[in-house]
Amino acid sequence: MLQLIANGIIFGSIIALGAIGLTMVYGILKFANFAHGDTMSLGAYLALLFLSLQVPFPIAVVLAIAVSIAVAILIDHYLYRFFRTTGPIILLIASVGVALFLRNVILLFWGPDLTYYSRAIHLDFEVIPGISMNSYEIGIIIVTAALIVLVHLFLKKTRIGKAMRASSDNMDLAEVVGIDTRRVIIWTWSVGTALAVFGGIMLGLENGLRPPMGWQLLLPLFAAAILGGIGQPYGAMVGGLIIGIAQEVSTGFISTAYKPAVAFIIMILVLLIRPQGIFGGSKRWI
Amino acid sequence: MDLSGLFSYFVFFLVIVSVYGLLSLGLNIQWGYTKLFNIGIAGFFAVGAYTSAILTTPPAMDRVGGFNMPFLPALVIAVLLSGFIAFLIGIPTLKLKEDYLAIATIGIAETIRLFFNNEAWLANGVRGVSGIPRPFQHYITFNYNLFYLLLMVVFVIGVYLAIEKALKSPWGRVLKAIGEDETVTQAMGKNIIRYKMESLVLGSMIMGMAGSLYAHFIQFISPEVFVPMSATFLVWVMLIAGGSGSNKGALLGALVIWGLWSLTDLITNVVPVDYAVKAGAFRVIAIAIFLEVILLVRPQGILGEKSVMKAAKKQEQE
Amino acid sequence: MALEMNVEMKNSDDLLKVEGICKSFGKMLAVNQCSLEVSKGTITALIGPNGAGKTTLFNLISGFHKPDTGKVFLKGDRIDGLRPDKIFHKGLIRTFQISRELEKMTLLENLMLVPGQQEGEIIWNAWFRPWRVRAQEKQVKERALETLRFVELFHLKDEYAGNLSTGQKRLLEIARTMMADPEIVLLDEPGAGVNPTLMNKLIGYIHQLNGRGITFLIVEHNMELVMTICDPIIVMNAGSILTQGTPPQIRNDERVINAYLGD
Amino acid sequence: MAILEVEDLVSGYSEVMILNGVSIHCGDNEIVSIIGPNGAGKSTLMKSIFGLISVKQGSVAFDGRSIIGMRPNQLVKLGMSYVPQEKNVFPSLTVEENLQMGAFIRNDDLTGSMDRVFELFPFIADKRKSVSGTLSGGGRQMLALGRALMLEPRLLLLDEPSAGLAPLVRDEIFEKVMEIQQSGVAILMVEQNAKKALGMSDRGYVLVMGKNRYEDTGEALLANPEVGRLYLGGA
Repeated sequence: MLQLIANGIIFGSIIALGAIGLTMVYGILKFANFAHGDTMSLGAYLALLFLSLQVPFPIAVVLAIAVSIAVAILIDHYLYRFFRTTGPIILLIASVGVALFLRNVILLFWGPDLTYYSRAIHLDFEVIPGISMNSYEIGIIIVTAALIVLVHLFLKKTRIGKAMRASSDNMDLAEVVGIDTRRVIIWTWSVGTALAVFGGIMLGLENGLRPPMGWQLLLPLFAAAILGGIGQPYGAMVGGLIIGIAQEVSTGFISTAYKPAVAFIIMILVLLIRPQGIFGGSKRWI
Repeated sequence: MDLSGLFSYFVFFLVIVSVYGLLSLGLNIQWGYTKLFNIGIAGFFAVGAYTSAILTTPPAMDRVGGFNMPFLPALVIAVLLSGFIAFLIGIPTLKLKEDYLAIATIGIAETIRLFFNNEAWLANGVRGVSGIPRPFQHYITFNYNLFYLLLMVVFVIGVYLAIEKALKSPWGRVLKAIGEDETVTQAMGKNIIRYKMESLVLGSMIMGMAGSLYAHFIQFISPEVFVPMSATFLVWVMLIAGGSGSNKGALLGALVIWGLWSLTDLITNVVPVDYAVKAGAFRVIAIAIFLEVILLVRPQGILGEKSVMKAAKKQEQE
Repeated sequence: MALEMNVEMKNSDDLLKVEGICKSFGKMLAVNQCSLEVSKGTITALIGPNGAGKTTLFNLISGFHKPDTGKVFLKGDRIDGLRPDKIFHKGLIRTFQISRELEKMTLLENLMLVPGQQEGEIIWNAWFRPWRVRAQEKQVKERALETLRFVELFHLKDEYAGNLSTGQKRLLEIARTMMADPEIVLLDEPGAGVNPTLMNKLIGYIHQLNGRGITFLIVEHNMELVMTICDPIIVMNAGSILTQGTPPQIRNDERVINAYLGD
Repeated sequence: MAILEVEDLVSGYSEVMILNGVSIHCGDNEIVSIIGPNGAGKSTLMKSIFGLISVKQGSVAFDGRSIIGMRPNQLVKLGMSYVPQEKNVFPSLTVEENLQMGAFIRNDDLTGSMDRVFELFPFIADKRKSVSGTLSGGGRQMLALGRALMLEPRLLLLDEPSAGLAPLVRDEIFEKVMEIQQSGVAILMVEQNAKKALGMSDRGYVLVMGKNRYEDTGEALLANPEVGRLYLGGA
């Protein structure tokens, strides 16, 4: 059981990173971005690409993030921008198209087979009695914790971070007080995408890479975002961990294949009982 | 390919177009009229197909089913079951914003697929169900596919006429009004939850019917068939390209998009096997770009109504 | 329960009665202990400065908001807490401050949508009793055409409602309320964005419909309209009812002028 | 000299014009009130000046320079701040963060301006770390005013600063507005509470049906019985 919870924290960290970006885009751009999972895959594969060019791992991560952000901003500029006035559903449909586009571009270049960043085998060892992990997994938890602290500092301490929270509260007022909302939108894509790429790379480290890896994560991502109250990054962090732990713990009782269904059922329960999410109720970011 | 080969390819092609035509018609009730955002088409399609498969196949040792049921009762049960599942999804989601219905429908579709994938006792899991009987096979002495095409045409025309009738009646008028402005429609005394539910259930029943008819034609189904790409996304592209809100547009969209899809498939078949996967990916990329271009350039589709007529503004009456 | 209501409503020909209704949004008390009566056959105005709570009161009466406390009676039946469509079927129809037409539907469709209990609104009947549906549709259509003729929009019957001018939308709104056969109509700023000529027309229609026995409750800023056709006038300020009276009384009431000018 | 000059302004939404030729001006360091019945176009006038509604005709000049077609983030740089009528704070941000957002375009140190705002509004100074969504209506209005002052503007546009406030709080807000003016800021204010507004203003305009009907000193307008009648349609 302890081990399952530990696994849940690992998986939950990855979900949390994805869900934060998803919920930020929802809060500021007001649409459910179905391409977010595939952005995670794109980042993971780009890191693979740079690694294959003999770039050291940390630099490969940075490059993957940079390229993914550029892609996200370009897509916003040439596609989503035109639908901002036509309402959230057209944006949603467009994002489904983008999701397929990204996934199949990955398929086109890297093929459908499972690949790994490295062939090296990392042995599990007992971290504390009853819980064993390998060094990657410890790294995932540490990096996620660090990123969450960074996101927190970014939103709380930086000018643009505060402007993002302000824009999520009230876009019109943000314009009135002189906030450059175009810059806010660019930053939203940047932060959301960067976190997604981290999540994608971690998923690749943990489970290897396959083109549909991000798409298959979409349901848990939405479940986490809804659980945390959509539009609220802190909610998404907690929601991600809850979903991750629930999915892993469920494997103690039912087939592992049903992990995504567990997320789905939690999501439906939340929608039935408390549609505004556990931290919802008001529009506050806690 | 000789002439008879071409002919049988064409018949096969049209049968699949009819299946998609049904899916597209079902979606048109939900999205085209009521603006219900269902992206779990694959789920209802799968329920229809699997219900028929389990009910009509001969008994089998390693799984449930094999009830040897005739075609028509199985079809009816498949349709009803699809509708029932839509009803269950509608309860928590129809009161909420449209995004939630979207997320819930894709959730149920994936869950259904996982279920059939993993529960081998039910429908053989990943290996799928084969040997689904073809209806009236013993009575047909001529080209069976041609017969099936005729059968499909009967179903498509029947469904088309039925929903055309319903949508052109006051019932359809209410759905259209809900799609435009729920608040006003409620102020006009309409119970909007009831109508949204009816729209969701009826549309999903047609999707279930499409699933059942597909299973009986192909005779083999596996969870692989019900992935979101081919079973949900393509249908959306069909409806949007054809023109949502128009039943003719829904059918035309099915023909055009499946035509393009098959054309790219022919190209895939020509290239060496090594490239087949890549060519497949290329097809999807092409369709995705096609969708975005339609959304940008002609959002109302080929046969769709223009959102607001360009008619000159009428002068204030003096 | 039913007995209690009968007692409460005895000896009163009030069509609509609001008793001690309250509604707050968060910390803001939008409507505070409002009570008012609208007698059958009147054209009652509800006026007051911006933010007085008039539209919120409309939403409370028509079922779009649920009151925190208080009761609403229509013909003696309690209607607070009912869904808007249920209240519609009890004979109350409302319009919206910004006209909300179904823009992608024609004028004719906009009107034909309104009547309740249409056979063809049940899908079963649309399929299996087409003749009954058709017969009724014919009636509804004739009525819709007649109504369009009444508000002089007949020539635009096949036009999309989205293409109408603001003034024409107001007329369509009046036409729509006529289609409902209501006992009472709640109009939310029918005069907004309407030019003077059209305004006279609008006033004429309200008068005529009132002559046919329809009661009106009107929120309006255009005092011209209010003072010419409304009696009594109810004045709201800061979420409560300030006073009630005839147009001359209201016009000369210092408290009303003060409410508008501030004190 | 007039810091703001509006000539023959025509503006509105798509086909409906709300303003049909409004001409007003506001001098350096003046308080000018715009009053009038509901639906006269007061808020529309504010939004048109601040570039939130596109102007169909006429001219708007700030400091002698045409500002038509400029976006809000350009206008704040010129020294004009606007406080909308409602939803004028960011509820999930703290008081301090709201003030920082007011100075978003500034890159220098904000402590001086912030101290001045807190000096003017001690009430919100005590709550600088609280989330502004928890403030009372009066507190939020003070915060909105303070936020607009963070840019040290030369002209402040206020859209019904007293809306929805209890009398005591309202009076306090008006006092603060006077103080702001005395510190050297010109103020153009739309107000529903005509008596209070005119009582404190140098000049006032009465807007009726999208046109300015009367223009006079605050006192003179207050004394004019016609103005009161206008509200009840006796024009």
